[in-house]
Amino acid sequence: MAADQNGQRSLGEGAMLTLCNISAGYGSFRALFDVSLEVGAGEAIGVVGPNGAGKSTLMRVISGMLRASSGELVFEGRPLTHVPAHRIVEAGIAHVPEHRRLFARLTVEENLRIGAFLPQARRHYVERSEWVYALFPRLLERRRQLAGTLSGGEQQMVAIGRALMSKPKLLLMDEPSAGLAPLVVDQVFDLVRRIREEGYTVLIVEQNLQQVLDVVDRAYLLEVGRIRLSGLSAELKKNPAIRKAYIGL
Amino acid sequence: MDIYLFEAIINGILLGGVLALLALGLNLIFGVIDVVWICYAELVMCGMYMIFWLHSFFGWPILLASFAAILGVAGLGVLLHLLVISPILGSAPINQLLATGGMLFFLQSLATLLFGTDFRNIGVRLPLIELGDIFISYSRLLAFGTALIGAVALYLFLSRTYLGIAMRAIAQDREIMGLMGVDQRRVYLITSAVGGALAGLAACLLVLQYDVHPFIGLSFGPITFMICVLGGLGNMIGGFIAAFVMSQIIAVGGYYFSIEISYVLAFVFFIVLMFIRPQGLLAR
Amino acid sequence: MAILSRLIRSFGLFGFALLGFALALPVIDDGALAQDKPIRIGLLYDLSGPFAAAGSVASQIGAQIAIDLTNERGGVLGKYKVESVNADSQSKPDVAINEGERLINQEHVDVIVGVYSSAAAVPLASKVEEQKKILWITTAVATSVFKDRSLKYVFRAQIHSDQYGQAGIGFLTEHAKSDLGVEPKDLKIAIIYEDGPYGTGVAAADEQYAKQAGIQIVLKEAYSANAPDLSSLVTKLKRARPDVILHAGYNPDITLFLRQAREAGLRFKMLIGNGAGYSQLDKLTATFGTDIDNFCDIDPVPAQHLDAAKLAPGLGDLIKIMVERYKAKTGANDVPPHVSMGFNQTWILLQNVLPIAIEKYGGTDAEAIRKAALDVDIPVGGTIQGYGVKFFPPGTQLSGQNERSTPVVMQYVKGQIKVVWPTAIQNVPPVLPLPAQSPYAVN
Amino acid sequence: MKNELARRLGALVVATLLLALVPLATSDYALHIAIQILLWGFVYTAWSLMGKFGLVSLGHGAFLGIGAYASPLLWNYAGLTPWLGIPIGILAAMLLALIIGYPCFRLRVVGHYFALVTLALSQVALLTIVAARDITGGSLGMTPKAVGHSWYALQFPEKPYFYAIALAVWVFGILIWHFVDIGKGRAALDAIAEDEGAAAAIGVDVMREKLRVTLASAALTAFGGALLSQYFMYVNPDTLSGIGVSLQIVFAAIAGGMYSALGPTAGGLFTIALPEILRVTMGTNFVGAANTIYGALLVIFIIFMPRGVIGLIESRLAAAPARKISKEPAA
Repeated sequence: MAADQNGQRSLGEGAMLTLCNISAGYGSFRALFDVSLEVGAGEAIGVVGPNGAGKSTLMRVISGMLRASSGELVFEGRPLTHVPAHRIVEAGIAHVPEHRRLFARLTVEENLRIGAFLPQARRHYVERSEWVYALFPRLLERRRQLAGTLSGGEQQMVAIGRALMSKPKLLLMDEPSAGLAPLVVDQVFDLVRRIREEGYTVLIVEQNLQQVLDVVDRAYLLEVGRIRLSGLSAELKKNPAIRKAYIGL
Repeated sequence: MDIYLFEAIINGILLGGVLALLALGLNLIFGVIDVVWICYAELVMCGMYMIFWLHSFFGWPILLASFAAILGVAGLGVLLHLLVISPILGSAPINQLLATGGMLFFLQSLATLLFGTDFRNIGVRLPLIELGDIFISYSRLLAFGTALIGAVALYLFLSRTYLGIAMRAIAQDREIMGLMGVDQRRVYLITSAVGGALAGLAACLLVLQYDVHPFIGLSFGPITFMICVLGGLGNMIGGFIAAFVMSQIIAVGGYYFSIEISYVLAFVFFIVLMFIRPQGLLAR
Repeated sequence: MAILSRLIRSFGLFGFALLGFALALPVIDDGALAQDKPIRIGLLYDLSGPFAAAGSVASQIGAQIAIDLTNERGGVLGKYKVESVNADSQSKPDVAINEGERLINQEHVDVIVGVYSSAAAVPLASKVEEQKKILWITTAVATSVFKDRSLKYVFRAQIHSDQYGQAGIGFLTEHAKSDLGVEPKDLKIAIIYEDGPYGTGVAAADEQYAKQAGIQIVLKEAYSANAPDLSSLVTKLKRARPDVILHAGYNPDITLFLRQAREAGLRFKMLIGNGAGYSQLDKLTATFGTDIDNFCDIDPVPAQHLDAAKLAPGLGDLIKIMVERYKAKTGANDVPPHVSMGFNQTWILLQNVLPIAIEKYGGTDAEAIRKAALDVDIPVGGTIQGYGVKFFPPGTQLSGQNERSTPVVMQYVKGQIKVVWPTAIQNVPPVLPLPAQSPYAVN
Repeated sequence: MKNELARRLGALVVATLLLALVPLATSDYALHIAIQILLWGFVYTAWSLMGKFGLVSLGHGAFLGIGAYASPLLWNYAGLTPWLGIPIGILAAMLLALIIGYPCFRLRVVGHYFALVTLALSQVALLTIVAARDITGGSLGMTPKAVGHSWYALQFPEKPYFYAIALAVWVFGILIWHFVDIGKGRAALDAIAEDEGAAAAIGVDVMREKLRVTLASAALTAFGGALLSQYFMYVNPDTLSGIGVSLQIVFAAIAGGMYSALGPTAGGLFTIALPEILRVTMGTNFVGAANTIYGALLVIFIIFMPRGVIGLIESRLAAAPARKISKEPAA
């Protein structure tokens, strides 16, 4: 049901996640200014922008790692603005953090188990893990290996798999391609595509504009903490300003 | 082989059991919460007093009293966490160290105030085990066995349960635990309770071998501490091995030289090893 | 201006704190000086910390009973009331020094009575010498507190640690042949001791006297009173096979040692304790029951175990009062020797020294007390602990130490203490070696 | 920089003059406590030289012990005046600091592990002093041979003399603190405390800077120890060396505030005067009560004033004018 809404969404009521005038920062430093955006069920949305634009901060606000100083966050009609991170996961948002942040001294399997920590996820651990292993067969081979010993691409698989273990409704991905070799980057975007095909709603933050616009339906351009532009990815790809500044043409 | 040397080695192994048991809880707390409870031995003292009062004064059966003491010290662990540790989780490690150091002083004096300075004893005398010329202390054997069982149980808990894995994970990356749906405060509280319970368990076995008095912690505090560091703070297996290494140095060193020298040896060994393997015996 | 603001900002605070501290001090002062000048005595003992239960509190209670009793009888010479100021040295020498300073300079006491630990007695002796006040030691025993220090204002009617060795070895040489069946030169002893001043002092004396008597020392070893494990010491004792073990320790280590010795099957013909923990019979019995029957202990005698008929008239009643009051105050069964130490020494000061000081030397200032003390000459049997009092005069090696004090050897007989040596005043003849029913006896 | 130095010096001179008047106003007992506060304050200040750069040493009990034992030992056995004995003790402490510091810094033993290695060091020093009881008197402690009032033997039975010495030494300690605080090494040490690897990368000689401050700290600590034993005319392994003393030093410096010049001295007020006042006011009726309160206060201090008393007050005072300034542009 979610998958067939691809590309065409209607604004307003149907949005799964709504951010309204969110501002946030660290101490006296403000990283986000009145950011508003919407993610509809089944959509894949990109947030793009240069380094230091506040993309990761935005993700941290959504997943509850950072408190917004003002503004509102609504998920499936529930206000989630000042809810701690572990409750947000319960609500159905999983976050694949920047730099993957695996538990390096735990095995692959244990990393997946941590992902299924929530009681509702524990009950489905066996089927979920089988599903993740089916998605990433490489992980099945390496399940007893310490996560820290895997290659970058494999680690990204574990990070995504770990997030998927909680059976989220919305998957947040923070710079999944960062720090990976070009060949591996392609693989990672393949992964994103496959997850989309599985019917997940995805919000992805990327610097790598070219490739991310191939994957998502719509995107927002974030610069110095403010939303500059938004639109369907096809349109954005054609936007001369973006082409000049980010795609290098 | 020299029969007496053999006896010294056996004694060392048994002492190692006692020390390993003491190190278990302290190590768990450090591993998960990243705080060193300097007053850990004083919690053991509290447990010993609980058993003494419940058993000798209120006449509870020893097993029931022990069980109550384990629960009681677990409660103390939770209180310690809520009142002292959690307000300063973000402070410099040295401040955390000193806050629990202040608790050491507080608990010692409070025990003096409440119970006086008398030595208390539950008066239980355990049978002797005699194997030819070698004698084995029953209470030490009991402590040794419990340490082994405790270590295995803790190992299974940490490797098989969701909570246990979360405890190991939290030590590696605190910030993202929330993203896994883990409530960090809850895990800390449970860890403090388990650490406290392990201190209570140690109290049950120590009370069979030692008199209780407000300063009993002085006998065990420093050495337990060294063992945890030697094993690599938070490294359960390392701590277990370190307990036996240290106890062998003390027992065999004491046999060849004197108890005094054996402690100097143990500390010098500790310093040198810190230079060679600064992250502990089993550092990778 | 800038200097001023900076000053107020940081140094001002420091000044305020110092000022606050200075203001707090008068609160501490009892203001007792305004009264009718009673004789002020500071009682300085370890009321907290590890030494408290090892006899320090018992000594303090003994000393307090002596003061109360004197006041009930009208005071010194029947008219000068005694006022005591309590101080707690917390089992730490530095606290003892601070309390000594306070008693002398703030409380203006004439005499400091007390001191359990020899480590506290050493610096306190220097303090009072410097400030010319009297330190009247009731309990601390190390010989080195006095030896070669030509002290003038420090007195101790109590025994000193060399005498433990003298008594222990004297007792053994006397009974080696008759009871243990070996000549003294074939007797093998082991000396084990806690490594504090008390244990070290006693052990050195044991060694010295044993060498003089030609007794073989097969092991001499120290350990810390805090040691969590003594099993390697026990193993070494098993290997050395001594006939007799001489042990100087406090309470927790004695319990640990005896327990590990029993568990490791250590056997010997006799164990002789040297006061401190071994004189706390109630506590040892609570742990070991009858296992420790027939062990020996050297200490100044608990007065109640002496035959009152052999003491000067009136002392028997005094002992009864002391014992009753101690039991009433603490609910204890056994009255340890430390009570007698505290009581006896304080009693000597109040009844024998101060009267001379007042009548002959015109007051209770340090100089008068010092002269009076040197005048005291009590024959053997003249104090509740049996010994007489005559202090070594200035210029001698142990000046200030009582030359007539003696310890006794006691034996635990069915939970009771009996004096077994010196033979002249024994209650019962000693049981030697340990009888077969003892779990420690050589089979 | 010059201006700042002059201001600091001015404040110090005025404070010293004020403190110099204390003996006129108080009793010998208060003076006795004041001398201890100044001397311990000096030791705590010496510790904070290292501590504030993240070098948390729990081994200062060893340095203090060496300083405290060296001059009485030399005086009693060789008749050497403390004027020579104290420098020898200081050199010995510096040597030990080098022996322990060099491998620690070379092998990058930092944080918890540095604290614990040094902790073991103080225990080794304590055990060694006790074990060498034939010379040191073991746990009975030892007394320097008393000769009465003497500059040669550095012995003064009269308290005001020692008060003056203690005050002078304390001022010296504060001066050194300021010297390090505004000195050239400060930036390097700050960088090291922040991130050792990064500091090395920008050309800081990590080893040299760390060793320098460690040696200075150890030397001053040993000096303080020597004066303490000279004042008390008594040294005891438990009071002047070992783990207990090390913890006391760290505690005082942190509770007082190790980032301020006067913080460690305030810590001295806290660790010397407070237990004294508590013990005396509580009397002997509730044995243990004084220490229970003291222990609770220790914990409360650490929880609520992580930068120490002086640190808290300074930040309050600094915050007040800062607020005023920030309002101005808005108006």
